[in-house]
Amino acid sequence: MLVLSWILALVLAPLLFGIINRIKALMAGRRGRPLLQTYFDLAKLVRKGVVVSPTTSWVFRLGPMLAVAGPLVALALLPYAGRPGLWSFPMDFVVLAYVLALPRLGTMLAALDTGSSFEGMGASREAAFGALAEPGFLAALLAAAPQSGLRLEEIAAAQDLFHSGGALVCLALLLLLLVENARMPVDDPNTHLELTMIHEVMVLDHSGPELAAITFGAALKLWVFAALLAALALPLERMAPLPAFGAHLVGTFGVAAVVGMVESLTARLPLPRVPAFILSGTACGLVVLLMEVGGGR
Amino acid sequence: MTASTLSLACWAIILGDLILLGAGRMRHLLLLTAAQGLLLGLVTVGVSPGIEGYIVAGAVATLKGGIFPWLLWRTMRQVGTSEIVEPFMGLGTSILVGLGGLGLALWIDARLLLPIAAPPLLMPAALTTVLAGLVLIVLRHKALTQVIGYLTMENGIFLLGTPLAGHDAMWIELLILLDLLVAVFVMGIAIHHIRRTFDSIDVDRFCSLRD
Amino acid sequence: MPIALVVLPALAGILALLLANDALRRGLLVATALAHLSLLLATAATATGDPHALFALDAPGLLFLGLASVLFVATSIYAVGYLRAERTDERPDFVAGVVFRNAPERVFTACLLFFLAAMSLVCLTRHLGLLWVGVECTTLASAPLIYFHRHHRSLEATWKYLLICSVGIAFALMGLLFLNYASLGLSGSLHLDRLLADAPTMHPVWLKAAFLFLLVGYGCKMGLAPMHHWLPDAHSEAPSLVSALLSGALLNCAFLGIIRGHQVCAAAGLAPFSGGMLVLLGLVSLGTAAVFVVGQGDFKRMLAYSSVEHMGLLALALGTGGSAALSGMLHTINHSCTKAALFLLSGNILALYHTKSSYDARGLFRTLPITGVLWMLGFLSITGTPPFGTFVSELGIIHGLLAQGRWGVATITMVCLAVIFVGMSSAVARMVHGPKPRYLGGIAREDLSSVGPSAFLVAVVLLLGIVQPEGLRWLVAAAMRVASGMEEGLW
Amino acid sequence: MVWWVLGSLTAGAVVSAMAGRSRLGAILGPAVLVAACAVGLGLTLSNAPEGWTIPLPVGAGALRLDALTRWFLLPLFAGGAVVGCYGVGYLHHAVGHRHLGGHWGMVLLLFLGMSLVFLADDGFVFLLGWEMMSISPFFLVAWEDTEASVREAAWEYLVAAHLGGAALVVGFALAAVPGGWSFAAMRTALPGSPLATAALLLWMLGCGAKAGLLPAHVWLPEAHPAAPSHISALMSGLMVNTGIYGLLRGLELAGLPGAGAGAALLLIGLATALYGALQAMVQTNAKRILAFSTVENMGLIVLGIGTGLLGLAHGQEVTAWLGFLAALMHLFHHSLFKSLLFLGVGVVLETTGTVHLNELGGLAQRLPWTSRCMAVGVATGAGIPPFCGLIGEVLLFAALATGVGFPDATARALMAGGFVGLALVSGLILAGGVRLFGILMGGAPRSAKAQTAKEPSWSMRGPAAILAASCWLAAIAAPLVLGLALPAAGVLLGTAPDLTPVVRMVAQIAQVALVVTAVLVVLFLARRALPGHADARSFRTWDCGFAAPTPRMQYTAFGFAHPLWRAIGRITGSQVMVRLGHGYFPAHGEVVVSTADPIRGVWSRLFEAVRLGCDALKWFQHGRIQLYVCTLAAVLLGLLLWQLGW
Repeated sequence: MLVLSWILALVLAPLLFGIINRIKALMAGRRGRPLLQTYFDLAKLVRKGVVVSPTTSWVFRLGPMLAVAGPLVALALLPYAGRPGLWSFPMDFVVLAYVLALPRLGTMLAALDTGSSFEGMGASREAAFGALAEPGFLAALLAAAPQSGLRLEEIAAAQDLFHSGGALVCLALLLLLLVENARMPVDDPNTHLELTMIHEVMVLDHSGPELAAITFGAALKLWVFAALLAALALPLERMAPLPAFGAHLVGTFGVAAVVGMVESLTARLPLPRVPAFILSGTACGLVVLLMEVGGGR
Repeated sequence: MTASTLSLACWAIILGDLILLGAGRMRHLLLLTAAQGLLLGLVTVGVSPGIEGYIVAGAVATLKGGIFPWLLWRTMRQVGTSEIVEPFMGLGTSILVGLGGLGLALWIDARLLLPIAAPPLLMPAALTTVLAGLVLIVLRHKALTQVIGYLTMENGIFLLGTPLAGHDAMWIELLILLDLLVAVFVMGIAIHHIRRTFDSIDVDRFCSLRD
Repeated sequence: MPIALVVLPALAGILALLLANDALRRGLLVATALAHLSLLLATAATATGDPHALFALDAPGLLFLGLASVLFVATSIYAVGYLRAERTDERPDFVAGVVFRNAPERVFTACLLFFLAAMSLVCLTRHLGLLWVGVECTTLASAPLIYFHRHHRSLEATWKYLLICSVGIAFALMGLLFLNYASLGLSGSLHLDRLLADAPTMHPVWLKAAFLFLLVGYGCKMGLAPMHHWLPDAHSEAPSLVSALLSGALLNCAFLGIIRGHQVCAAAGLAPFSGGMLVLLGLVSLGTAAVFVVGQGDFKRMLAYSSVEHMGLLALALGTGGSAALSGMLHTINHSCTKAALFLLSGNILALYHTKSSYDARGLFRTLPITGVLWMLGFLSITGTPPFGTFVSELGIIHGLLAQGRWGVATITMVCLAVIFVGMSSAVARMVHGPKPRYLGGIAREDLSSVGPSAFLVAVVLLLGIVQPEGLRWLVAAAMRVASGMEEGLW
Repeated sequence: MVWWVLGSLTAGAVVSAMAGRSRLGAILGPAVLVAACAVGLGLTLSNAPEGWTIPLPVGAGALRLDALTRWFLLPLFAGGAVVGCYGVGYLHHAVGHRHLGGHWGMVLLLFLGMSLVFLADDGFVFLLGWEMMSISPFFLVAWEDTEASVREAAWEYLVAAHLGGAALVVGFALAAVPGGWSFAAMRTALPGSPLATAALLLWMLGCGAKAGLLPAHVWLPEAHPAAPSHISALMSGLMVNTGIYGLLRGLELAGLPGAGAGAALLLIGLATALYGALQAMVQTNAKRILAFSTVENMGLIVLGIGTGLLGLAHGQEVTAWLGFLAALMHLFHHSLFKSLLFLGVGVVLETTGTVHLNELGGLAQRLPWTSRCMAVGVATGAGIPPFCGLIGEVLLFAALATGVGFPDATARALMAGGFVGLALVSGLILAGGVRLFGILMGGAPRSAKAQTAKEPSWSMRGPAAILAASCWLAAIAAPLVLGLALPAAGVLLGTAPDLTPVVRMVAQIAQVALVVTAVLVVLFLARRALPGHADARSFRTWDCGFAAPTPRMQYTAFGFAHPLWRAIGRITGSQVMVRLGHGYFPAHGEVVVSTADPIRGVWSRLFEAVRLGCDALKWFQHGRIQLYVCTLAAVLLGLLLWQLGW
């Protein structure tokens, strides 16, 4: 089951982008690009040659590897369908956060390595927003953790959307998902104006298989977040294994659909107001944590 | 010597102090110091009779009444300083301070009883003299006046010690007198140098060492 | 015979006045110093204590005289090189715009020896009147020393020293008279053992007054604030080796005068009173030193204020009693050696840079490497940094204060020490580091007589921080017991 | 063996100082250092006997080697050997014309002092070692003493070290009041006594100043950057540990006091960590960044200690153990990566002559070895797997997370606050690390200095590489390391409760690190198989159509930090001043960034106030002899009137 879930993630992650785009297109009344467009892009990129700037060094080539490696390892920490992941130990949610920092580190360093002022701009914003999002992510998960255990597995089991703080936790995670994965209203994945981009501007210089790796890594990261959110939101541990598995899958795609809807309904925030948005996500987590602390467990 | 003579001598010393504070000429200062030294010898004889008393009294009178004023006189002539005593804030202030000192001395005398039979005015006279010496040091400009003040102070202290003469070894007092002699000598030399270096013996010029 | 310790240097001083040959006279100086030290050791080893004798060594006397003698040996060796290097002709002081020359060397040497004799007298005598005479003699013998450079500033310092100390000591004389009054009807003597015997039945008010007079009088000479005014002037203007003796030896002698008073008070059961006064003046001294060390640009004045600080510490320690007093006695050794070393070194610095400003005398590590290193070590020692002996003694004083529950005193002390450290360190750090000033031409090597004595003294203090010889420990403990009035502690 | 270590350090220091400028002076010191460190490592890891005594003027002069001491000696000796090798290369150009013997003598003295601090079993030896360790860096920092700023930094260091030391002196003097100077006596006499609180406060002050805790950290970002780089590495990587050690030992002697001390330490630690992280984010001098990072890491360690104490106070043994273990582990990891980073920056300084980020860049191409090592250091500091920094931080998170379940509401709030603050700190560290590495190493050189950077000799590259490898090894072998830390924590906490979940957690994190490494290796191999690996075309960086970009147009160090500075960083006191040109054709405009530390401003105002106060009182030495005599008489009269009650 675990291996299956892992393989499914690897295979289906790029589909999330397709779903989001399709939802956005539907909401806008367009047909939109094919659901599998990301797969086509990846296949094309892998076969392409590479252009690198003479300014760059080994750091630039390392970035994309980190972008993939992080989410790959993170997958192994995720509980799946109410079952523990490959590793399950106390405080694994903190380790998850650190492992998920790998792609951020990789893309930022690679961006700075190009020496482009635009890519530096993107890295700068990513660094700032990532730093501000981290407490929210961890606080939300800690708040969600039951008294007995501090593992993701137990956190997922203890929470669902319809329980006391569960909704707020899920809202926090959703907001942070938008931040971490460079979605609207924090970042516009479709923009072509370098001055406003965050994630896309950092990868401007990447090409060929390396761009493919970054894109794939981004998809995997989105998958990790979506799957985690689904695991928290749904009472999977109370279901039989197979339905739980299915429900988790559907939930993951559902998260993508929600993201798509959010993207269609909101406008991109001006950059100076982004920290406030991130802090509102953090605040959701903090509120739950405060209630936990105030009320005693 | 009778008690009344002694008390008269004490009176004389107190009055001498006040005149000392009001004296406007260096010559008068020296003369008054010499007179005070002689009176001191007189009191010593009166308070502690006996051969030791006479020896000490003789030494005191010779040194304080003769040699010290003479040394200072010589110094004054050699450095060629002016005759005028240069006081801070006028001579009147000095006298007033001296009167205050007398009051203080009487007040202290009333509270600190001498554990020995001594002329009743001895203690106030001694303390007044010490204070007068201090006033001469503090409220005068010239280095020479400061030495005179120092000597006056010592006079006061000796006066305080007169009832004790002969209680302890006499040679101590002689040694102390010898010490004073050297002190006056050294100070005299210093005044010579001050005169040569500063063209004046006004200690107000001593203002280069400060923080 | 203890009296020989006084007579020997006095005779040598007279001889020095007569000798015409400079080299011979310098030899006489060193020889007398060594002879004095060996004589002292011999006396300490053989003399039997006769409490009624006029001259006898007791523990504090031996401690202070030993210090004075050792320092005198060190300074006399330094003096040989110093006097050889000094110019005897007229020379200009460009800053002050005057021309000056030195006093005759024979007078200087003779006064040094008389000074030693006077200090020996102070430390040896058991008669407080004689002690007074000794202290006054130290003033008179050292005044010409301060005026060695016939410069108008040294003259000013000499006059202030002479007059203020004379007035102060006159007060001490009054204190002695009061003491005599207090013991009237008893033995009536100013001999220490008589006084100690009489003390319990003395008139307490007179005794208290006597102690206050002694404290202010000798405290003036010792450099306790607020009677310390002469000290920074004299120390900064005197030739460095004289400053070393003044600070390292003379101040202790004046302290001995106060110790005698404290002894009598303690014997009369008035130790809390006299101790309290000592603590008070000690604290005021510490505070004063702190105020004046901060931002002090003149490094010799800085050392002088540091002496005020350490005298304050000694008074504080003695006043506190107990283990603090023990450490206080130890502190005299550490302070004297370190301060003397520092003053001697300041002489080297002054000789090269011709300035006492710590802003101008820079780059010591490059210009005078040995002096620079010793200067730094001396600074560390004088501020109570381990592993120097000063640390051990200051730690002991603080510990003693805390052990008695005197938290407030300990706090004030520590704050003052900290401020003093900051003040001194800024000057010393300024001086040791940095490039060699451009105006200095070729620099001669530092010869043995200029750095040797300081190196020896610093090494002594360093060793005292690591090991305390049994004999020394015993002596210090005896001195503390004597000073606190616990025993007579005659040799 | 302990005598061999201490003796060789002492003798080496003396002989080396004597050797002076000769070649011997350049080589003897480091040789003795490496040898002593090797013996010391042997001593640390062996089952050496536990106690020794040396005769000293005060106290018994006792030394003891318990598990806590071993834990602190381990990085000391390991780091010492590595840094010693590096120093030889770093100073090779000074051989013959600088007093290298003295320099190395002071290094040996520093090590002697630190060893004594760790080994001390009575207050006097501790203070002796402490001050030796405190004073010797003054000379080391002032290596470039021809520069006024270095002299200033050295002096500030001296003052801070001495004032901190003074607090410790009084603390130990207090602690020695009831029972004497030996630690054993303090352990029995101190707990519960009212003296313990006062002593502990002073210890916290003194040790906090050494470790760079708020608000006594101000000397650290001045002194550490001013020192030559191997000394910076020693000070930042090893010497600050003594502050933590002193704190831990003090806590142990005072009988691990309760909730108040825990809460205080937790809050101080958190504030320090946040402040340090924010400052590290906005500074533009690489060595200052590292120094502030040290401040931040010390904050994290103290946060761990505070958490542990709180846990203990509320009877939560697991939390207590987690907190202390986190502190100990993080301390070890910090020693590794901070030394590494300083060595790396030292290479940059050596080859380019500057450590100002805005003058550097493009070094990853020019310094492949150093840049890789630096990358490891940055990643370790940020807790990125597969390096060891992760483990300490997770333990710290774990300690705080378990504390959120405490029955006591105040403690819960403190713990939750600590948790969130820690998360913010960890985010800031990552951003700061990326900034440091990216601006320093990435992109194109911003000045001619960086253009010609070259890798230095192996004596400088090797030590950095060793440390980088240790950063990885310490993660993979984390269970082993934890095995050493457990008895060290046991010295403080006594017998351990069931800690298997903790041990297993660490083992699993080590596995994660291993797997991350494996995945990266696989990806690396896979990349070689894909097109574009070897045959990549080279073309200039995407310039958005602007045809004439210059390296000066890259993001600057402060520009990178600007969004965070705007969001939460203004507390750092940094200011941006934009000066625009005027007129119709404005010619010259500039942006000036000042990164002054406001807390430093507070201190300097305090010092200034003291100085002004003293100046105001200086009229007392006015120079008028008459008034001096007057004072004399007045004092006498005043004392008489007051004391005799007339």
